[in-house]
Amino acid sequence: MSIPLSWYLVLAAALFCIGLYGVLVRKNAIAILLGVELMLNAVNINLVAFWRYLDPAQMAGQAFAVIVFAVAAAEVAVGLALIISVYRRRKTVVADEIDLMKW
Amino acid sequence: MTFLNQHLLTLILFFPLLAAVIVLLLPKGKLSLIRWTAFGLSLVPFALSVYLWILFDPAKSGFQFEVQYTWYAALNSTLHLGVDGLSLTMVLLTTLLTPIAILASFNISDRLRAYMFLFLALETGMLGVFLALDLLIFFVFWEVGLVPMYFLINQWGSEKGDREMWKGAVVQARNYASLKFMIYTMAGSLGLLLAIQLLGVLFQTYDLPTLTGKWTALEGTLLGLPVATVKTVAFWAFVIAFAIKVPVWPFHTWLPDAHTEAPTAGSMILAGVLLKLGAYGFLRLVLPLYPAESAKYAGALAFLAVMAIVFGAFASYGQKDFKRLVAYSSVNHMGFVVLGIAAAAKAAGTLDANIALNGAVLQMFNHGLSAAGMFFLVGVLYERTHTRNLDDFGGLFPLVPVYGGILIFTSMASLGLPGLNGFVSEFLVVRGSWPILTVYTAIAMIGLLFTGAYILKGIKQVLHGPLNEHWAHGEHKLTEISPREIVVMAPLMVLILVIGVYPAWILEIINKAVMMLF
Amino acid sequence: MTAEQIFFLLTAAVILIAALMVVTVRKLLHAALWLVLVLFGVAVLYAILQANFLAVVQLVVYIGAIAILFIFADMLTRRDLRDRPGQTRFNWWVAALLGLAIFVGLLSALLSVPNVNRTPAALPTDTDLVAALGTALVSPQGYVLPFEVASVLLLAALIGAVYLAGVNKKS
Amino acid sequence: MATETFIWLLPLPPLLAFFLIVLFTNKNKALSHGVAVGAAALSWLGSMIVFIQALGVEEFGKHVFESTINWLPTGETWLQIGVRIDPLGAAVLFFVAWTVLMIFIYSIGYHNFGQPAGDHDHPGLPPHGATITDAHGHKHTVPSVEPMYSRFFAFIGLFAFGMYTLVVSNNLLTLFVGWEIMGLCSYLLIGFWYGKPSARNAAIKAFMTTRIGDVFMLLGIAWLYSYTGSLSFSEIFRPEVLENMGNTMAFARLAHSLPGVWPFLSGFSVAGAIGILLFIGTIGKSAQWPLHVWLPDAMEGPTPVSAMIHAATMVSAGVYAAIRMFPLLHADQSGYALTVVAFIGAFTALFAATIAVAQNDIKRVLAYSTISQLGFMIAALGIGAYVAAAFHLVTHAFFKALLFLGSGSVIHGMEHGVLHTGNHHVDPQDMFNMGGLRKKMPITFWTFLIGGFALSGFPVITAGFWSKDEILADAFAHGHWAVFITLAVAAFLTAFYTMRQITLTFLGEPRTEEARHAQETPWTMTAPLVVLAFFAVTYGWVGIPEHFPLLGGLVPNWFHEFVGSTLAEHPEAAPFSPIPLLTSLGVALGGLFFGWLVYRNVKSPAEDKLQIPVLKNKWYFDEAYDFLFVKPSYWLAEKFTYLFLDRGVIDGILHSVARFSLFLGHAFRNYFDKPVVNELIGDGTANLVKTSGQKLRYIQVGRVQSYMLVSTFVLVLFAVLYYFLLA
Amino acid sequence: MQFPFLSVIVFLPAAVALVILLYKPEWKKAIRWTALAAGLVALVLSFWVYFAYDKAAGGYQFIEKYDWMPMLGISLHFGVDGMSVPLILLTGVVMFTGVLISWGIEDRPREFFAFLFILASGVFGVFASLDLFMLFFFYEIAVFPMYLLIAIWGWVRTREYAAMKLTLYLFVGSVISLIGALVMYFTSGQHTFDMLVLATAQFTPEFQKTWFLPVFLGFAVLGGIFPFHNWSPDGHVAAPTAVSMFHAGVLMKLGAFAALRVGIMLLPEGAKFWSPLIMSLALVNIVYGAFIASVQTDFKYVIGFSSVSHMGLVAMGFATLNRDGMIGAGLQMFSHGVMTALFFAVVGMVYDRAHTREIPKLGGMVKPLPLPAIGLIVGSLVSMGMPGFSGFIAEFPIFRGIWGTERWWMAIIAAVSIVVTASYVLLVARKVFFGAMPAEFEGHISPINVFDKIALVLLMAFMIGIGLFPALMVPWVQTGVDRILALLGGA
Repeated sequence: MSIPLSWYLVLAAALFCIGLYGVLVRKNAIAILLGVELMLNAVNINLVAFWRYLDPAQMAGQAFAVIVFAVAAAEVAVGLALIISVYRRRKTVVADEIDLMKW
Repeated sequence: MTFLNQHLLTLILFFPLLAAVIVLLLPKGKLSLIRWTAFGLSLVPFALSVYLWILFDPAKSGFQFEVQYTWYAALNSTLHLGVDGLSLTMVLLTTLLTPIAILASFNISDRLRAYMFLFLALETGMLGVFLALDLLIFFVFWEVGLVPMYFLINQWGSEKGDREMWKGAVVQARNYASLKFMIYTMAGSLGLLLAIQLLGVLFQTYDLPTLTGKWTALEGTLLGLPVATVKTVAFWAFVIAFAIKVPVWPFHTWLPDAHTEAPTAGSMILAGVLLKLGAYGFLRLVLPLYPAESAKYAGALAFLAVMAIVFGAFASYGQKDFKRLVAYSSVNHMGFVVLGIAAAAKAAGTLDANIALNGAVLQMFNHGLSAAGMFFLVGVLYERTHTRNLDDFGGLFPLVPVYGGILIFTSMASLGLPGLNGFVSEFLVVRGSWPILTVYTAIAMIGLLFTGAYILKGIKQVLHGPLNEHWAHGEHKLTEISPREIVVMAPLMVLILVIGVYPAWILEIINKAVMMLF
Repeated sequence: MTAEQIFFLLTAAVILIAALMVVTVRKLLHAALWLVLVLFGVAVLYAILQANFLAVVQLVVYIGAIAILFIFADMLTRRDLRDRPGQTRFNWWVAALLGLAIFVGLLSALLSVPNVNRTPAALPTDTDLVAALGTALVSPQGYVLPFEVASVLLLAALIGAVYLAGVNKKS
Repeated sequence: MATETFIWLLPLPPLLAFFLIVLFTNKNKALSHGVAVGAAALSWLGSMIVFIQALGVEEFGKHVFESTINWLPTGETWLQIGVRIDPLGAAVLFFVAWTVLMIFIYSIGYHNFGQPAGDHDHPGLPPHGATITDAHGHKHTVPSVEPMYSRFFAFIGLFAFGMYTLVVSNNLLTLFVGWEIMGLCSYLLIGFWYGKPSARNAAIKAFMTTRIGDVFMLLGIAWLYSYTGSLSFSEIFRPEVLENMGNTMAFARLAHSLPGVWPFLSGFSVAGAIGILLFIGTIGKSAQWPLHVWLPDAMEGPTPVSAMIHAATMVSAGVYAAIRMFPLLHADQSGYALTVVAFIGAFTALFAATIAVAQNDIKRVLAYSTISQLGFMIAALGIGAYVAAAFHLVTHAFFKALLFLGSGSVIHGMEHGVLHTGNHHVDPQDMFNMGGLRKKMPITFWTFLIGGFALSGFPVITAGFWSKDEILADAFAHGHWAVFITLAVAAFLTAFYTMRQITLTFLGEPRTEEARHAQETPWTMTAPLVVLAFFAVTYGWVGIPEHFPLLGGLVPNWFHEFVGSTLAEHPEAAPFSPIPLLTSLGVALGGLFFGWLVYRNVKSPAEDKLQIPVLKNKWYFDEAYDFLFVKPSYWLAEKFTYLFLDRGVIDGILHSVARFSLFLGHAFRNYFDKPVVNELIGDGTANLVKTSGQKLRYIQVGRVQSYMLVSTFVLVLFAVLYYFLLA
Repeated sequence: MQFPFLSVIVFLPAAVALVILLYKPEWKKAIRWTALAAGLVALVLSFWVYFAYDKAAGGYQFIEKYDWMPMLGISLHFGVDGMSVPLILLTGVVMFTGVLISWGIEDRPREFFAFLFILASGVFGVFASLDLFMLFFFYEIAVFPMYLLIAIWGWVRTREYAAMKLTLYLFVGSVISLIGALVMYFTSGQHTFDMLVLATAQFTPEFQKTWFLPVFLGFAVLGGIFPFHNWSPDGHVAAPTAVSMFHAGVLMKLGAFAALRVGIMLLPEGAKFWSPLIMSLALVNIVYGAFIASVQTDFKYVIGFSSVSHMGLVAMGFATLNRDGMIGAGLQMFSHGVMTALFFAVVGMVYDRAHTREIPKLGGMVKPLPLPAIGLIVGSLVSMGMPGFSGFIAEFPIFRGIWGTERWWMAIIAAVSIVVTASYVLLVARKVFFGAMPAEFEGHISPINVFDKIALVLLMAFMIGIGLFPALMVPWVQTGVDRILALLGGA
């Protein structure tokens, strides 16, 4: 099979940037989280791709991918929980309005 | 016994310290116990040093009873002790005067243990200087001696009196005096300290005998300067350090203050021994280490010495304060010591130099006796009258005939009356320095003349003249000198007379040592 | 241009388009659904890369758990699932520009890597990859520590989530 | 025991007496004077034995008694001290022994031993007399015993020790020791009644004035010692040594450095210079001009003291030392040394005589006459009349002691009178209060008369005549006209004031009640007078020149032979010439006559024509010295040295150093540490951060995304930078 | 594998701190006694280490090494050499005495002792660790509690200011040197923070010259080097007694020590290159500090500035880069540590009773407080370099060291400080303890308790002991110095 490594990398890069864009522009907190998910996936793609192309005997790539899953899951869980609790108090999920930390 | 003989110096040196600790451990309230313990213990070093004197063999050259213990290996400095005639004489003087001084301070009752502790510690400090054959050790003891004296002065000194340093800066006199004494001496020793460090860096040893050879032989350049220059500077550093201690004019002004404010026994030791440290420094360090420089600058030294003699006498004559008068007399007398040293330095090796130095060393010893005596007598009077102002006395002779007799005797000793010790040494100094430093010696005679003037002034103001009725009766009635006080004076007077009549017994030892010095 | 290359490109295209939709569609619920698509695409990629286990995990965990979680969150927080007019913030183009810039930067970076166009290495035939992964994850020589840490993290997250989201009696 | 060792013992008894009295017997008067007199007697006995043995020795000048011991180790060698009795020594020893003993005895009476203690006597003041009630219950006042009786004997004991030491010593060092000890005793005894300010000051004056001399003498000794390496006479006076010293210039360098300046000074040879230095010591001790001022004041002391110290022994010791040093002075090639000596002596002789004329205090007159007589001796020495000087020394010692004791006896008598009348304003020493005492106190009168005539050189019978005549003869023979004339005049004045004294004191009628009630003194006082009077007459006969008309040759001129033999080369006795003889006859008799003539009926000072202020005030020397030396020196001592130099300058410098370091500390802290280091560097930066923070915080919108935006932007930025700059 | 002395010493205080934190705040007695016990153990252990250290062998001993982050080459690497072992002892002493002195603390003793012990842990760690990273790690641990201790328990008037100032200075300093350290890490190419390895890394002279200064100065800030000394007096004044003791006694040594370990031992060439500058700065410290101290009226400021002066001597000693100087500096670190600890202890005792530190307001304290008086006097003698006390033993070689360099004239200038110091310490001692006691203190001055006494006596014992028998400490330092000299190529 002959898919060059670069393709994966390019794809991952693109996906990452899109995710980043989402994170930067969306107002809705949940939407922001979505962006984060995209970025994480981009990372995972890279990890797995490198595992595959460099040294499949070394399980580092996959292992970390797994860990990223875990982290992602945790992040989502906590993030959403936060959002919900914030929503309970402020009746909004719009990031701009969650600005208590403002000076 | 063999142990004793082997560690004689160590014992003499450190026993007082041990005694000091013992005294410190005594119960607080028991004054007389403390006094007698201190006195008794202080007699031990004296006994030991007499024993040392007996064992000492004047014929042998070099140092005797040498002992050496490692002390500061990193700097290659060892606790190296030894005696020759010079140090032996001084050791004897020290160990003699300390018990006397302690006996003299039996009237002290305020913080007695601390007082006695300081006194005995002081003795160790002084002995250390005389016994040290290691430059660093010498310095160590040199400085250590200051501390007890500082506290003796500003804790047990006379409460009365202020001193205005400058507009608005008025301090209690004894604080002023003590601090002046301490700081002045320390500041003076700075140069010495630096020079010692330099020597140490150069030769990596502090052993005096070794050092002497190497240092005098040193040539070329040092610190980017010609060695001669460095040596000259170092020489003056040494000289100033010792000159302040002696004290030589114009470094003497700490002395009247310190003496005046110090407690009686303090003044006794101060005049009796501490001043000798300076002179001893000249003999033990300056002359051997800087023969060339000494010869070169002997003139200057002699000049200062003569100034000390003359102005010391003048200042003493100008006093209204009895103790201050005696204090200045020390300046005057120590001037002769320095004069002798200067002469010896100038013409090292000649017979004249030898005689001058004999005189100087003997003068050190003699002044130790007479000055201690004088200060004690002043103290006796002060203790009874609580004044030192000469105008407050007058015609006391009938009230205190014995005291008067003793006072006159001691005064005459310090006046240099032939037949008493002072004359012998002063004569030797004059004799020795006349051919070498004729003019200075001649000028010094003015001082000798005024020595008479102030001594007589003292006697006149205190004993003679119309009786000051204030002391004649009532609660102020002046009481005669007590037996204890007579016991204090007795050994001094005996020695004064003995040396005056037959000085050979001590001069033989000094003479040998002096001959080896060159 | 082999078949699987074409297949890869298709998948990639799907992923990217879906991703774009995720970050652009107005309705949040839709966005979540588009995300599911992206995740699915990624799973396919894993499959292509013969990381079968991961592919499965991708499906199960992401699509099965995370995505669903999102959808639930949407439901829970729906006051109006449609955001206020102007779904994106005023300076969206700045973000776009930055994103683009970074993309370019990354491209230039990774294309400069030597033989980036390499072909995949031969798989070790003898070993079972999944087993290997398993052992790697739990063997002391391997990644037991990070693995454990992750598990702890998950646990903590779980508790935290419960605590945060849980209705506290006071309020 | 060998005589040499025996000589060592001579000085000791009085010393022992001193210590015994001071330490033990000072409570018991009888014991004290017993010890003292006993000691004096012992020494006297010893001296006599030595003297007689000395007479027995052939060529005694060559084989003197001498023994030495090591005293001071100096380098390899020793400084030796020892005793020596040579002819001169023997002669001096003789009169010292006698006078000392006599005066010791006299003192017992003088201090009223056996009288009751005074009512309100006080140690340090002369006794005021005691009131006693006799059998009939009459109260009357009698002299009271001296409160410090024992102390007096202790002191004179010490003094005697000093004198003996000086006489027997064979070297300058021990001579100086004795010399100074006597100085001390003189001080103590002049100030014996220290309660009187006058006495106190007189004592100090005496000590200080003599000390001026002593200091120079010490220098002389030092120089001599360093030059010859020895101090014993036998060493110093070896001809070659003297030769050497006489020929080397003392101030060669000085003369070289400033040529032509002080030709006189630069002319001095070492011998001369040393001689002069030593001689200055004599000037002080023997109260020669210009250091004469102390002696008259010294009369404040008890009369025995005046007699012993200030007439017989101590002042004579000065002359003795000068005579000892004669070879040295003589060796001076330039001869300047002797000239100086001669000048001083002659001048003093005349000068003191002039003052003596105008004094009214009986003792002061004697004091000035002493100065004058010593001047005679010095002058004699100056003109090389070695023997004459020695001769006059001895005779003078006798008759002057006699005179003083006599005067003391007179005063004592007068005090009786004073006590009787109880009028203490009458000065028992003022001659104008006396008169006609010859009847009241005959022994005193006759002895005093002998003494007086001896002093004024009453021809033939008195010792004074012979000695003084010999001096004049020498002066004449060696052609020292100036000296001759001066001395002649002085001699005339001497006779004059002596007669004045005698007249005023003894002749005529009592001028006061006190004089009328004066009475003869106890035997303890009169006996010594008699003894001394004997010598005052006879001692002259041992030195009658051979060629003297009639008497010449009756008795050999023993003294000249004997003492002369002390010197290396035997001095020639002056050839006889009538002129000096006639002169001395003339001046002596003339003086006596005029003295009697003028004063036989002067009743009060007012009538005394010769009370010229200048003379009465001793040529204002005291005032001058006070103005020139005493006051300036005190100013120098207190104001200049102490207050200005020490307190002002030196301490000032020290204090300013202290101040400076304090100032430095303040400066560092307040002008650098706080503003610069602390505020600028330390808080400064902090504040900067703070303020900038306040400015920057407006970026903090609190929106997560804007933060991210910024961070991303920065990231890109860095990437770009990296790309374009580093990569 | 011998008993892990060092790690015990290092971690024991922290552990105890945690234990103490578990106590109820009310159990003050228990807290104190625990603290005391811990302090005692630490003291005993440090004594043990000190005397068990084999001078003959020299080098690093009691070495322990545990991987900490292998891939970054960070490891928990402990070991002491002649330079650090006296400091370990010093810390033990100061810690113990500090506990004794703060016996009377009533305000939240639990937290106080906890922080104090964390601080102690940090200090022990710095002295013991041979790993650059760990060194920093402990360094920060040591610095941080200072902030709290001062800010919470300090002198109300200035505590916030002082605490913040101190923290800022020290963090900035450490950051600067941290950068230097990281650069070393990367340039060495060894991928390890192990200083023993780094020491052999052969950095190029240029590199050393560039990076020595930041590293050295960064640490020296904590050593109170001019012109970054000002945090220290303010800190002293604000800090509570025990903290001042730690602060002056140990913390400042931390700076000097780290500067030596990291600066001089890892970058010898740089050290040689920069030693003139360092010496000059140190010279300023010495003289300037002394002069300023001489005019202070606040008891603590006096001692604060005297510390500046004395630490200047330490820096000077190191900067001479020769045997004498280094020995002196090593000794001075110990001597000064004990001395200032004593000083501050005494100040604290006086302040607690008189509630003022204004020297002119004090007087006559010797009657009620004899032992503190003696303590202060002994301290004064040490600080004026009086022979027979540790101060002389330490300062003398430093001066000798200066003489050994081309800049010998500095010795002459520096010597001035001796006299100035003498004058003001004597004056202070006299004004505070002697003379007439102001009326308002009459009868209000309670005597000190037994713990204070123990502390004072212990501290004095060290100063006098070493002063009389230099052999008690010099050989240790000497071995350390010899190693440094070896690194310096026998400079």
